[in-house]
This record gives sequence, structure tokens and C-alpha cells, in this order.
Amino acid sequence: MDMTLPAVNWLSVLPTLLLSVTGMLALFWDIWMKDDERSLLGWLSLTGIVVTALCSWLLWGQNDVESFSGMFALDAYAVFFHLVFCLVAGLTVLMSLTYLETAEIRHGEYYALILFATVGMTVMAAATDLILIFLGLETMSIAVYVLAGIWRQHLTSHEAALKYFLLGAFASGFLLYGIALIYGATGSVQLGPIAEHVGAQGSSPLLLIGMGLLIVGFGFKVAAVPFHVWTPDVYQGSPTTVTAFMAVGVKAAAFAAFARIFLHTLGAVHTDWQGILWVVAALTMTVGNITALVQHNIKRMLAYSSIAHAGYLLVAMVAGKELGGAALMYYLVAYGLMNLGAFGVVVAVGRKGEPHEELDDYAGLGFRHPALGMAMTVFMLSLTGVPPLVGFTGKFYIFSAAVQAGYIWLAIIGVLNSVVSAYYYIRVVVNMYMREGEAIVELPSLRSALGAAILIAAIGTVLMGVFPSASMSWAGASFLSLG
Amino acid sequence: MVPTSYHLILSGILFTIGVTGVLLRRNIIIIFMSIELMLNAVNLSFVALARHFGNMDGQIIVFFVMSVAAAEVAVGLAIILLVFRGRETVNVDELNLMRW
Amino acid sequence: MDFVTFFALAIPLVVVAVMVIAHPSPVYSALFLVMTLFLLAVYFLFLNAHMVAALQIIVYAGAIMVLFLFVIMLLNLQSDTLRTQRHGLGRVAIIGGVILLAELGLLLQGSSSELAESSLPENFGTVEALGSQLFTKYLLPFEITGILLLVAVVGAVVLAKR
Amino acid sequence: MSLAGYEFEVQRDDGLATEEMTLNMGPQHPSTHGVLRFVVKADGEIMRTALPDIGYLHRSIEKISEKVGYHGFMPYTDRVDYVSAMQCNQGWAMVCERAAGIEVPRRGEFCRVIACELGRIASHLLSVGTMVMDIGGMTPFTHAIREREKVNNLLEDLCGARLTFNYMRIGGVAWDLPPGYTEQVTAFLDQFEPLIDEYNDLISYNKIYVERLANVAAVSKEEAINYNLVGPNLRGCGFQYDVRRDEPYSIYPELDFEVPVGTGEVGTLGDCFDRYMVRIKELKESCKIVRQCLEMIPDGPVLARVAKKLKPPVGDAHVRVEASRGDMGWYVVSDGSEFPYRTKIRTGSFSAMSIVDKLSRGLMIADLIALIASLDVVAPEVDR
Amino acid sequence: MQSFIDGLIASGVFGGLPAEAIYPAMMFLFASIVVFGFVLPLVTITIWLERRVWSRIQSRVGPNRVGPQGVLQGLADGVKNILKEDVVPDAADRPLFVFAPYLLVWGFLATFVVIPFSSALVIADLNVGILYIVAIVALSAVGVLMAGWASNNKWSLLGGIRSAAQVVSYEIPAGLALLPVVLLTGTLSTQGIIQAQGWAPWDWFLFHSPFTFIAAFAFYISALAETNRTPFDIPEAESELVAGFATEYSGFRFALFFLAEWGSLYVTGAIMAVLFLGGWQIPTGWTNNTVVLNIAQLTVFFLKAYFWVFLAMWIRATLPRIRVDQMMSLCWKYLVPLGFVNLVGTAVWMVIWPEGNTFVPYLMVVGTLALLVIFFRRVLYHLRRAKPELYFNPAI
Repeated sequence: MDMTLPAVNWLSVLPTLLLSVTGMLALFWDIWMKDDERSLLGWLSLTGIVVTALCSWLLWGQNDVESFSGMFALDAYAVFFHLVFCLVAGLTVLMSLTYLETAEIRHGEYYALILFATVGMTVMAAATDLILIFLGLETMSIAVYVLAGIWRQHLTSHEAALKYFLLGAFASGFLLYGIALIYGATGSVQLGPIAEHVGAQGSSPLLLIGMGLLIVGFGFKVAAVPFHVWTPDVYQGSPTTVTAFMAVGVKAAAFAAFARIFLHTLGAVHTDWQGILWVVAALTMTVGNITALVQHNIKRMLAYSSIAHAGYLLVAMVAGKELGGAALMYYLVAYGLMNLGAFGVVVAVGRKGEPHEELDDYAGLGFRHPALGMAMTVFMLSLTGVPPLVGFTGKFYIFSAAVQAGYIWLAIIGVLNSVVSAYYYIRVVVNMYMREGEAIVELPSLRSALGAAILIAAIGTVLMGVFPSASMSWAGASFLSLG
Repeated sequence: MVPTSYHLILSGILFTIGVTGVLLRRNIIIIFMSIELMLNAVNLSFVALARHFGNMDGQIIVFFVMSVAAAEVAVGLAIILLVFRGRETVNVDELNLMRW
Repeated sequence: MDFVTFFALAIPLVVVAVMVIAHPSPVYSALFLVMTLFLLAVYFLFLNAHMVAALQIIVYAGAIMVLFLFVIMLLNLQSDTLRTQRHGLGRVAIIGGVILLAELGLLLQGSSSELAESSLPENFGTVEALGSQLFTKYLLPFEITGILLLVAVVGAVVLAKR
Repeated sequence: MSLAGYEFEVQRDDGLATEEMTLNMGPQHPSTHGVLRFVVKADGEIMRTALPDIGYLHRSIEKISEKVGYHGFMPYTDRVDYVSAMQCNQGWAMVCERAAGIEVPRRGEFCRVIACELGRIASHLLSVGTMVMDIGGMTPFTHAIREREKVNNLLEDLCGARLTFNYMRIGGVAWDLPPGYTEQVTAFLDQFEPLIDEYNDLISYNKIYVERLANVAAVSKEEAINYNLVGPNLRGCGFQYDVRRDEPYSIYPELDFEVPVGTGEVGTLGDCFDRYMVRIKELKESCKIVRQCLEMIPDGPVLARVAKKLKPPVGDAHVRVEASRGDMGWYVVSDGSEFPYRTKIRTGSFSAMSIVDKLSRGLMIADLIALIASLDVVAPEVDR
Repeated sequence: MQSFIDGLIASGVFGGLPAEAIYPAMMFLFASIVVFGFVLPLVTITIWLERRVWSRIQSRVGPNRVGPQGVLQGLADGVKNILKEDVVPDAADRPLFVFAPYLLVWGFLATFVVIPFSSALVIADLNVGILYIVAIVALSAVGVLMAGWASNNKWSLLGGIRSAAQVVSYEIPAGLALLPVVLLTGTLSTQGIIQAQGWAPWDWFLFHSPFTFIAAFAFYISALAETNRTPFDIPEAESELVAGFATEYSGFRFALFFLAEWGSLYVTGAIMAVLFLGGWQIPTGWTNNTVVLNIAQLTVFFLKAYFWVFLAMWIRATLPRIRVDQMMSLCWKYLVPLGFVNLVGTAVWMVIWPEGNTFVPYLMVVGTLALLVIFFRRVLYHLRRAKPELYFNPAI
């Protein structure tokens, strides 16, 4: 038995490693910790995330590092997504610092699970092997299933966890079957050999079914129609911070792997899958936006909105090429910032025992709490796609990529959808400024971690919208690193 | 000798049975077991393909799939217990606290 | 694997698998699933996957299914009926399944020629072969599996404790 | 369902039972020490409640006394607590003597005490033996029973019966000690006393045994008094009270013995282990008492002259004896006829049952077994 | 096995019958011989031995009427049980209720496939032998759960659930305790593991290093738990759960449970002998007769296996039962970490002394002997201190 270890480049797994170690530290520290100092765990997690982000930043440009027998890449694409995940996890932790107290959720496991979920995401973004992608996806998913159900006092949270779990496991089955068939078609599960095989031999029936099943699997994770039915219930039932994490982080991670597999590895046979994705994208945008029109619960509305945004992101996938890829990555950041911000405001409005999640609860918010109202307005407008906010530039890039790739109708459907979406986003703003609401007794001081999170999100939303080119070119460069 | 496609078709049949179970049953635990059946069908594919290609990758993937299945089962059953304690039901149709 | 063995295993496999989803009692479903898994393990043996077959029994039949039975019995679940007329899912499922199978069968029939047997390397499917690959080529997935299981343990404890 | 005044929720029958399981432990169950029944509501292994349901062994013993007369009731008292019938004999004899003003000859008193303490040894041996057996250890039980057989042999020599003795009479005891009895008993005690230490070596400080009993179902002094625990169960909580010492009767004041109490040596004060240990220590004290009695026993008659048809004067009498299961109260009302107007027996096991429900909450099913065994509940004594 | 049948076919014993028919028939025949000629006597003897040993410890006599010293008691019990009415409760789930005992018996019978009784006597030397045993034992938990559930009795159900929890939990420390040996030999085959050891105690894996020594006992404890032996007889705790999962069974099926229980006790001893005590290894060179050699090996193997069986009986007679939570904490808090320590320790040991330390095994053998001497001196002291009637009296 000869056992030669593969070339191990520790740098490539550094972000993953750091996050895992932080998660385990949080778990262990939790055991010896007194009850009243548990919020320290949040700060520990935050430190870990910031350190990871810094490391990832420093790793920028270390392209083409072969590691772990070609299963893990340290290309700019991965680093970009590492940073995105750090941003998402960091903002979630900041929001959670306030939220966990009101929601009475145990800290130790919560932060550890957030960190482990982020570990899974980083693996998904950096893996160049289908089975590793699957493992990363499962690590992330299982952590998020638990997080969805961690609000033990609320039956809705249990139900959310169950629905998410059942449909998530169901989707993993499809994804795995897709992997199996692709393995059957190409003889490998590594993206490099698959790309070679596909490039050389084109598609085969097995590969086609495999791709279809992969689209089903990823479609569930990114909440694309018709695999979206779990989304509203799960988003509504889960603890709000978890919903934010789920809506942004999980989606970003799924798209990271989705885009790496389809845009890069299976790029040679893009004609085979673009048709399906075209339909899915159009459906996703339309169904998401139209259903969102009638929602009264803000978390549910944001859930449908996130479905719609998955549709926009899928448009970028359909467009493909450098521009589409870059637009996808740019819009993921944009979507992350504005959605996290919006959920941050939802957290801020909620009280202990009274979530205040109905639209009516936002009546008059703009007068009672101008800063919060202002922030919510920014996020809602950005989600609609009003210039000069980031939502606008993102959509602009996506639709122009679609037009350039020749999908004009898709772009038109997307623009129309944006117009429709304006109705329910603006309704929130209207509610905040044009209606008198019962006074919510007190709102939390925004000088808290939560306030910081909302502020960061708001500043990001505005700045990235006003100066899009830097981040766009960065996303472009990252996408190109896929080679 | 049986061609590999036979194994793949058998795997496809089992997978379809699993999917049908998920869609048709309303007892959460049976739905969950159907999902396990799906995963096993996939395992069958992997093992058959490993035999076909003559490399161990397929079998090792099965090893990972088993770990994932074990993890999913642990968490899934915990969630089912949680739901059952709160609602005393394992019928998906009765889980409708939120608008569907 | 010759045709006799294949059909001797495949037909019971399909039958018990159908029983898993068709039997009204969860306990019987679980026991049929145990049988399915056991038959699959035997099937794996014929596909030269000795280690996987042993693991299949230890992990699936021995641990996972025992957990299932455990929970079913703990919750004292009784029989239920097939879901009827719910969003017409039943028909969708059956039609979809038939289509998927038909498609798969057709496609595979076209491609079965390209999937020919190849000669197997020595100690294919043994513990040594699987282990040495696991600790070299698949080192990273192996470690990630560790984190995955840690997450599962933490998660299960968080959710199930009262 | 209503049971002994408790309302029960009947298990739902709509196809989906609750996770909480209702278990009927008894009336026929290997470890309920007779015909007892506990309705246990358990969530998995943890008990929510364990309600004792008594009365399966009710034989109307008190009522029978009204029909059989004072002398005739003596054999029935054996059946009150058939595990240690001597003290029941003594209780009935004493209460009749107090009602009728009968003086017992001094040798008779000594015979009674010897018989009672031997009975206590037998009873405690059975108690600790079955306790270990309930915990799962098989060997100590046979060793205890082996010694108990020897005690039974001695008692058989004394009165011809091994279980239901009918040894005492109103005004004394039926028979004097048989010839050579002192030597026999001394020989037994010489052999038995070291065995108590061996018993401790064998099981009492076994790690598993201690783990099973320590900190399980601890009773505080206040609780014990509020729930009217008596005897070893009360002393196990560290409350030093023994009728033989604190409300002396018979010749106990002349004897020198200790009243062992629970010390909480391996866990909380008043846990199952303490109750168990008190019984082990009482074995030694009983041996000591028997030895003293054998030394001090005077010559003379053992039975006072009592009318064949005893008719105590109108009035009532109450005595307390320290039976193996604690303070046993005997009360009799006489209307001047040859039949008691009313008899009332108050037994230790009965009050011990009342605390089971309180203690069992949150315990595991296996702990309930240890708890019942450590309370040394004997079903006939509960129901009478 | 197969080569033997092939030889028979080649010699023309079966005439012209097709080989496909001969193999199953021969397997069936062989299985029947194994069951009736070997396992049943083995189990009855084990039961008799247990009852005798037990009663000696309890200062009783034990069964001594049927046959010399009561050896045939098991046979008598078996006949009695078969003649008894086989009650299936009305409310029970009949198919499962009827099937469950067979599953259990099959579970322990199947383990005999890989137990090597001598250098030649092994039904199949699988390359995943030890793993195969672990797998089969794991499967038997399903049988227990089935029995518990099908009885439709809450005590049975509790017993079944407890048993399943116990078996599933203790599989982990048991598996971990196997690993040091697997690590040392680099094989999972039972014959391979025995061949890696020698006949002398210092060549046994038990004394190979302190870690394997601990692993042996960790495995033994786990095996006791997996076979539901005292102090882990929680699933059938008669004082708590009446008879656990076997409460509703009677007659023949009840006898099958007994068969499985005592059969697995022997299997436990045999695995201990294989893994840690050098199995059938005896000094070589004194005979060239294969039959004599194999009989000697068989004897040695049986003695080693029965040492552990005897130990289990002794433990059963000595210790009380632990509680469910204590059982779990013993498993997860002590045995599992210990298992990891052993595994890592063995690995380190192998790195430092790839050929094994030459000194430590001797030291450990001597130390163990010294411990045994001290122990038996204490036993003698207690025997002497006890009264004459307690002395061992072989006459009865």
C-alpha cells in the first residue's frame, strides 16, 4: 500500500480552516461560560470572520494553486466569494448580537452553526470537485436547517425547519443523482476532467439528464420557480437573522457553485442548458414578483422578493460569458447588502414576543424613527432598482449582459418585472411615511451592533450604487480567474 | 454479464420510487425514508459506475454519501421530534401554521 | 454479475422498495427499507464493493434505520393512508416518474454500448483500496465530512434537547 | 379514567398517541413487592408522575377483629405485615393489655423482644436483599435469604411457624424459649454479625450500587415529617426517632442500643442509599439487643393469667410499636363486650406510599424501582 | 468451503447434478450441521455453565439432576420450551412478532461464519471479517426493536427501545476498540489477525502495548453491553421492565431469544480470543498430524473463549445493573474518548516501535500474573473467612 499524500497547500483552505476553528472555539467556550457573558461569543465569531476576511483579502491573486489533488481552488473567484460570505456572516452576527436577546435563543450553538454554515459556503465556492461541492452544500444546509429550527419557543420555527429540511434533503437527492449521472457520462467528478471531457466530446444523454437534475438541485437551494414552494414558509418561520443569512448566504453559495459548474465547467455545452434556465429565470422573476404583491407579512414579502431576485440572478446565468458572470457576482453582493439591511430593519422593529412583522406595523415608522425609516427606504428603493442605488446598477449590468448575449426578451421580462416589483417595495415606504400607525413604544437605539449592521448595509448600498465600476471590475476579474 | 446500463436503470427505478414516496405520502417519517431510498438509489449508481470505470472514486463517493445521510438523519429526526413535541402530528398536511 | 443474479436481486429490490412507500404502517415501511438496504448491500457485494457493502449494513441498516425505528416507536406512530388529491401531486408524481424512467431507459439504451465492462484493478473495492484513496486523494472531503458530522451532532443536540 | 381520586387522561385513541406513555406498573410486576400498582406517566425514560394505586391486597383485617374477639384476632395480625409478623403480634397484644389493664410477666416481655428483634433481622434481610435484586444484583439476595432462613429456623423453633407466627398472646407469649435456645441464637449471632460487614463488602459500597442509589429520591427532614414517614425511612433522613427509645415500651428502656440515622455518606442526606444503610445498621443493633436479652432474661412465667373471654372495660387504648417498617399504631375501642368495637392499625408502608408520587417526578423508571425498594413498602401492610 | 465442494463435484459424488443446485444444497447441509451439531450444544452448555457458576457464587447448588452434574439441563429446557404452547398475543403484530426471534438468532448464527476455530476450521475468511461481525451485530438491533414493537406491550417497547439505543451507542466504542488491532495487523480478516499473533502471551495483542490492553477491556465492556449482559441488562431488566422485549414471548420463540443471548455471549468470547488472545495459536513443531493439530487449536481456542464467557458470568453474578443514563454516559463520556486515546496511542506506539516493543509485553504479562496472584489470594482469604458451609463442594 503506497500512501502518498497529495500536495497540500494550506493557504487554499486557510479561510475554511479559520472559520472552522472559530466555530469550534465558540462551541468549547460556550461550555465554560457564564450565562450573562454569552454575547462575547458573538464578538468572538465576529473576530473570526473579520480575520478570515482579512486573510482572504491577502490571498487575492494567488491564482492557480493546485491543492488537495485538484479539489480545492484558490482562484480569485473563490476569494471573491469568501469575502462575500464573510460580509454576510459578519453582518448576520452583528444583527444577532441584539436579536438573540430578544428572541431568547441560545448563543453558543447559534454562532457555531452560523460559522459552520459559512465553512460549508466557502467549500462550495472554492471546490472544484462535485463531491466536495456536495459536502460543502450539505454542511451549509444542515447547519441552516438547525438554525431555522433553533427558535424552540415558536412552533412556526419548528415548521420552518421541517419544511426546509424535507425539501432540502429532497433536493440533495436530485443534486446527488445529477452528480452520479455526470460521473457516469464523463468518468470523473472533478470539474477539470469533466470540462475536458465535455469540451472534447460534447454532450451525451446521460450528461443531459445529469445537468437537468443538477439544475433541479440547485434550483431548490436558490429558490427558483418551480422549486420555490418552501421559501415563504421557511423565511417567515425562521428567526429573522437566520432568514437574512439564509436569503443571502445560502443563495450566494448556491450560485457560486452553480455558476462555477455551469458557466465554467459545462460552458462548452451551454446551448444544452440555457434554454431550461431561460424558462426558469423568466418564471422565477414573474412568479416571485406577482405573488409578493399580495403579501402582508414583511418577511413573507421579502421571501417572495428573494425568489424574484433569484430570477434576476438566473438571467445573469443565462447571459453567461464574462459580462453575465461578472454581473451575477456583482448583483449577489448588491442583493446581499440590501436584503441584509432590510432584514436588519425587520429585526429592529421586532419586540420580545411581538415580532411586528406585518406591513401595518411599519405605518408611521418614518416619523417615529427617522433613521430606521430612512434606511428601510434606501433598501426598498434599491431592491426596486431605483438609481443611483446598488440595485439599479446590478440590474443594469444583468440586463445589459442579457441583451448583449442576445436574450432581449428575457431582459424585457426582467425590466417589466422590476416595474411590477416597485408596487410592493414602494408600498412599504408609503406605509412608513404616509400612514399614521399606533406608536410602537420604543425602538432600539441604533447605537448598537444592529445599528452598525444596518448602517454598513446602507452605506454599501449607496456607495456601490454610486461608484459601481470598481466593484464591477473586481467581480469581472474574479470571474475571469475561473479560466 | 449485465451491462452497466441495467444497474443505472435499476437505480433510476429506485430513485423514482423514492421520489414518488416523497410526493405521495404525508407521514413525515415515511417521506424522510423515501428520501433515504433516493440516496441509496444514487449510491447504487455510483457503485455500478465505479465498477464500470474500474476506479474507486464511485465507491468513495458512496462513503461520503453515507456520512451525509447519517448527518441528515440525525438532524432530520431531531427536527421531527421537535415538531412532534410541539404539534403532536407527523402529517405534513397538518403543518399549516403559516399560509402555504 | 450475470443476468440471473441481477434479476434475482433487482426484482425483490424493486418490490420491497415499492412496499416502503406503499405500506400504510411506518414500522413496516422502515422494516421494508431495512430489507431494501440489505439487498442493496448484497448487490454491492456482486459489484465488487465489499467495503461499501459492509458499511452499507453498519451505517444504514444498523444505525440509521435503527434510529428511524426508534423514533417511530418512541412517537408511537400509527398507520396513515396515502395522501389523496393534494394539489394533484399524486398524478404529477406518477406521470413524472414514468416519464423520467422512460427517458432514462431510452437514453441508456442508446448509450449502453459505450458503457462496456473494463478490467478491474487488483484489490478493487477492498478496505485497503478504499482507505488509501480516502486518506490521499480524498483527504479534504474526508476532513469536511468531519465538520459535517460535527454540525449534525451539535444540531441534533440543540434541537432535540428539551 | 378516575383512579383512587386521581383523574387520568386516557390515552388518545385517534390514531396518534402522545409521546407521553402511561405505564401500568403492577399489580403484577416483578418489583412491586406484593400486589401494588403504580400508574406511571413517562416521557421516554423520565417519569412525570407515578401514582400509587392501592387496595389490591385489602382483606378487611380491621373489620375481622370485630367478629373474632380479642384472642381470636391474634393470628390475623400476622397477616398485617407478613414479612415481619412478630411486631404486629406484639402491637395487638400490647393494645389489648393496655385496654384490659393486664400486666405481662417479665420473662414474657423478654421473649417478646427476642422474637421481635429476630423478626426485625429477618425483615431487614429480606428488605435489603430484594433491594439489591431490584437494582439488578442477584447474588446478595441469595446471601441475605440464606441468613434469613436461619432466622426463620430459630423462629420456627420458637413457635412452630416460619412466616405467620401467632407467637404472642394477650398477657405474654404462647411458649417459653425451647431448651438450648440461648446457645442456638448466640451461635447464629456469632456467625451472622461478621456477615453484615461482608454484606457491605459484597454490595453496599459497590460503585454501581452507590451510583444507582446516591442522590436518588432524597427526602428532607421536613418532607419526611410532613408526609408522615416513619421508621427507617424517617431515620434515613437524619431524623433520630425510634419508638423503642423515644416512647419506650416493654423492656426497651433497660436495653442499650443505638438508633442509626442516615448520614448522606455517598450523596444527599435522605436518599435511597441512606434508607438502605439505616437498615443495614439496624441489623447490627438488633443483634445487640438480642444478645442483651439473652443475657438478662429472668426466670419465671411467660404468660399472665388472662380470661378466656377477655372483656376489656368500656374505653379505648392506643399503643405504638416500632415495627420493621416503622412506627406502627394500634388502636382499639372496647364496648365492654368480648369483641372489639373498632380496631385501627396504622402502618408505616401506608404513609410511605403517599410520598412516592412526589418523589418520583423527574426520576427515571429505574429509579422508581429503587425508590419503592428503599421505602421498603410491603403491600399487605399498605392495604391490610 | 467452496474448494471442498468443488473437490466433491470433481470426484463425481453427485453424479451429473448441475453445480448451481449443489452449492445451495451443500451450504444448507453445512449450515444445518453447524447449527445442530455445534451451535445448539454450545449454547446449552453455556447456559448450563452459567447456571452452575452462578449458583456457586450465590451459594446455591444449581441444576444437577439431568445428566451428570446437570449438563443436560439445557436439553431438557429446550424440549420443555418446544413442547410449550407458543402464544401469540391477540393484539400483537403477528408477522413481525413471529419473525423477530428468527432475525435475532440468524444475527448471531451469521457471526459464526467468520470465527476461525482453528487454522483450518473457518467457514469463510472474509477480507472484511471483523467489520462483517460489527455489521451483523448492528443488524440484530432491528430484531430486538421488532420484537419490542410487535408485542404491542409497553414494557416490551421500552425494552426494545432501550436495547436499540444501547446497541447503537456501544457499537462505537466497540468499533473503536477494534481499531488498534486492525491498525497493528493491517487487515480485517480474522485469520489474518490471529496469524499476526503468537501462541505465547507476550505475543498476544492483549499485552502488545498498554493501549491494546485497555482496548481489550473497552471492547469487552462494549460487547457486554451489545449482548445485553449484566451490568448492561437494562433492556430486559426483570425488576423494571418485566422481561423487556421478550415479555410476551413464550415457548419456542422464547427459547430462541435465549439461544441468541447465550450464543452471542460465546461469540463475544470468541472475538475477544481472536482479537486479543491469539485465537487458536499453539506452539508448533510437536506434531505433523493435521487433525491432532487442529483439535489442539480448537481446544485452545475454546479455552480462551470460555475464559471471557466465564468472566461475563462472574460479572453477572456480582454486579447490579446500571441505569440508562449511566449506561449512556459510560459510553459517550468514558469509552468513546478512551477509544480515541487508544487508537492514537497505538498509532504513536507503532511509529516509535514499528516491530513492537520487546520489553513491554513481558512486563505486562508479569504484571498481569502478579495481579492475578494477588487477586486469588484475596479470594482465598475470603473463602477461608467464610463459614465451612460456603466452601466449594464438588460433590453436589
